[in-house]
Amino acid sequence: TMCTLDVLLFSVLRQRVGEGRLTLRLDAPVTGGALLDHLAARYPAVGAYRAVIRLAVNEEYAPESVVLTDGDEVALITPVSGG
Amino acid sequence: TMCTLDVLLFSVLRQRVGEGRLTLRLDAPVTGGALLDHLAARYPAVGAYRAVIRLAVNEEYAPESVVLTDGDEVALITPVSGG
Amino acid sequence: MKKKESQIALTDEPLDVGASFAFLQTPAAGGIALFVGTTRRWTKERETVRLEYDCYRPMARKEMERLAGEAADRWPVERVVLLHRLGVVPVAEASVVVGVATPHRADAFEACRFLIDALKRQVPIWKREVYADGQTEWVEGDAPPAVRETDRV
Amino acid sequence: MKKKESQIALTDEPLDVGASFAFLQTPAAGGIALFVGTTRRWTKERETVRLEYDCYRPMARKEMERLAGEAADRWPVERVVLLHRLGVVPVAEASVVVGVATPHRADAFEACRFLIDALKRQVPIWKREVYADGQTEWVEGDAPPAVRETDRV
Repeated sequence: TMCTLDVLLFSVLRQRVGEGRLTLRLDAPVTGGALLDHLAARYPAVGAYRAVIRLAVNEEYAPESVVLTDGDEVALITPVSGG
Repeated sequence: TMCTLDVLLFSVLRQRVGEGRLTLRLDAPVTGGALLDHLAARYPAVGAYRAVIRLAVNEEYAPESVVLTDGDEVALITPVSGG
Repeated sequence: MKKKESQIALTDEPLDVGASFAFLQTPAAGGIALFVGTTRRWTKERETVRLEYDCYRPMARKEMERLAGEAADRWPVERVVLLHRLGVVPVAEASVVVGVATPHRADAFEACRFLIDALKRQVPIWKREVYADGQTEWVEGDAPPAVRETDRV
Repeated sequence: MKKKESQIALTDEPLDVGASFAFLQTPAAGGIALFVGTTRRWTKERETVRLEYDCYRPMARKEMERLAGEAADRWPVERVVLLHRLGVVPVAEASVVVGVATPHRADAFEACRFLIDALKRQVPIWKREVYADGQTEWVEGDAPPAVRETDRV
């Protein structure tokens, strides 16, 4: 079965990828780490930041071991710089 | 020779002594400590606070060893509580 | 924290520090600590003309609520303010206001410092420097946000 | 500190925190820390209706200037505010405002904390609690002010 994921990009990733939102269909089950590997292979910017990207699933931080579910919203969070 | 000193009282000392300013004529030379001893003997409130009173001479903190000069303004500073 | 005791917001408008202080005033407080981050013109030799803030709004809002709750668990917080401006913030203007009211001052300082440090590490907001020479640069934080284990693992 | 960079005052009027923040704003600052002391209603079981402040004004003013100068020697202070209200200060109103603007936030917090702690130890100001039952009590600080050696010794 397939799982559809909404991937959100911000800041330098949004700028370098050229999109703020990607919709992906991947074979289930898929972990957060597998999703990052998939994106890193397709987008050099994601690859460049791979080590410092953290995931948020449905607006909460989650480890790369998280198992994603159809319809999840996954944000790629590079080190934040608010304040 | 005599030396005239203006002594200023605040807060609890002003309240308990009943005056905010005392004018004293004492035999020179007189140190800050000697002035405090003199006042402690006359005013029980000064005696009660003797150990925690600090002196300011002409608007600056000074140790009890300070030698007072005719016309000096000497403030008796109990532990402060601003803020 | 109860709603009436906290004011947490992301906004595109200028921040009003006087209004934040007024919100923090309460008969229960003896000390109110405020931190305001402002756009600094110079970083070493480089001149900034403005900052631009990007944000993952719904999540940032939740993280700010969570941090305010954590502060209230750790310190006797009577009122808390956590505001972040987004979009363009010109030089000398405020991008963030953190305010805490507690009975005694040491707690106000500690909780306020905790909140700004945690906000700068955890809340999904990013700034871009726009320099006087026309170049721009996204600023990357010193360390990635901390990720807690979740029950989805 | 130069006059234009510091605002130091004793006043019988209410304090305006928004105006203090406006004074602290400068393109050179990235962080502004403010501390505001307010009259707290309850101390243990005892209800306060107002505080009354006594002060040795000319000396207090000098000590505040000296402390602001010491902060500027120890931290990269771009602007500093040190205000104390005297006379009656009702519950929830501000008696003291300390504000510091520095390039980075850690210095602003440290200098602000230093200034309020030093003010509460050194500046000749005293508060009297006026309780709901009509009693009054002069508050005594935890420790006497520190006395430096002078050349008059």
